[in-house]
Amino acid sequence: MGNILSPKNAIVVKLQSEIFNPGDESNQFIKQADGGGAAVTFTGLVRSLADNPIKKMTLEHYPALAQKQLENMAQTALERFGLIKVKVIHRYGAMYPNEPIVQVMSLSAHRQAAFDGANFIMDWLKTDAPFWKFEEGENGAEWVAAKTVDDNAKDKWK
Amino acid sequence: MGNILSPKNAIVVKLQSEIFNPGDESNQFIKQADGGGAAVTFTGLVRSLADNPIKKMTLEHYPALAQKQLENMAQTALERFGLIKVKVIHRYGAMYPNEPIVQVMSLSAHRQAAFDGANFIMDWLKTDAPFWKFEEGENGAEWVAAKTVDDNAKDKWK
Amino acid sequence: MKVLYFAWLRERLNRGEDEFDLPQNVTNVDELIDWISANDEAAELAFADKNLIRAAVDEQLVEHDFNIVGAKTVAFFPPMTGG
Amino acid sequence: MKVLYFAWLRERLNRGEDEFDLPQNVTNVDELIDWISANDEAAELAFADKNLIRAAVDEQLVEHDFNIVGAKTVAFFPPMTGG
Repeated sequence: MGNILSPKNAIVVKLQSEIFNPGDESNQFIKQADGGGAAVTFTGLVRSLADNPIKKMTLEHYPALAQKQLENMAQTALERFGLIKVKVIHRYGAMYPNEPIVQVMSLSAHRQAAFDGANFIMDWLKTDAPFWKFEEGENGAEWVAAKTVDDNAKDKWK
Repeated sequence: MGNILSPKNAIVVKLQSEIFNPGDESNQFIKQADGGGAAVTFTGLVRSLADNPIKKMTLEHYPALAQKQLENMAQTALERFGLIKVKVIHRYGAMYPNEPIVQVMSLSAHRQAAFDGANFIMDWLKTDAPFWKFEEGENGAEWVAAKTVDDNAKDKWK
Repeated sequence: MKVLYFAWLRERLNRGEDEFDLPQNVTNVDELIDWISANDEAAELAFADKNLIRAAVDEQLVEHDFNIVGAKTVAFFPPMTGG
Repeated sequence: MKVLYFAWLRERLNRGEDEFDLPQNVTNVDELIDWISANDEAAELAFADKNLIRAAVDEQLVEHDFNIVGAKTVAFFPPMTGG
């Protein structure tokens, strides 16, 4: 799929349980800008709201499918928006409030492509990457329900 | 303008000649997430292309108007997209290839608002913030011409 | 055929996977759900609302009418909530 | 009234600002451009294509028909290229 358009390292997808440093990852990503003038980073954090405090979140995943789906999404974004490179980091396992869960980074010659690339990947990731959130808080523990708004978010890329 | 909706520090606009560290700024920005689960960072870098290598770029600006315009854009984005906070850093003066020029950061409860907020600010900044790029390269020195595509980019927010 | 379960499906079934020899009349995802449910009370409850069941066949997301004849692995899970 | 020039306008005029006492018949941005151009050959060239001239009156971006009577500062500059 599209190997001609995507040189080595144009796409990196990393699944890991360890916490990562969002800023360090961004700096690493833009260090070799390769003529790209526009970088967009999306970082998703574990939320803990006042009316529903969370103590711990556990992300279950289906490793082989998750890797494959994220690579496909990154490749599609790279080609569709003419990006220079894309990196996706997604954690699994136990994490805690304010920790990063996911980071999507895109680099492009033009700003709109960089925005669209990261946005596109996040929209697809929400519904088509096999991760499931389990939250433990003061009000009990539960599997997070999927949102209809996430199903609809993909429609804008049709 | 909208003080009720924007608590102190919800908007920060910083004009500076010194270089900044994009990742450190992002980390600083998301450190106090205040219930926000979605952070978007746009970083604009000095581009130097193979067919038109740049040695140095100088950004002239109109300080008072630049500060005011960027604050207005940030405030408008905050209210329109219901963001938790926004920070804009824009450099002026001399800078060199691959250095950051501008960084726009948005934090929100929801990812689409975070994307839209940063994207909106960048689109307006391109045409309505008083900065002018002067590039010195191997092929000579010149003021960068404005692009029609930048004029049109704002239309999507109407 | 290996069958995997994730998230609350895994919890309700109290296991992460099964190994099945399927009868010849089980040819697609929907029929597999019915066949598993028929043999197992916990599965019958877990799979009761098919709208909440997503499936992957050999690491490809599929609809419930997808053919599974010859597949090595079928995975069942709730709607995804990553990101 | 203080008048500021930026970028290539500043370069072509060879100065960053002027201080003017305007005649009463100069009441908007467009008339100010014409008045400056009439008094100065470099300005006449620099302001020749009005489509390329942006203006701010007292730190507010305005169109060329904007009234400048009583304004403290008018700034002229090319289309912006920040970001």
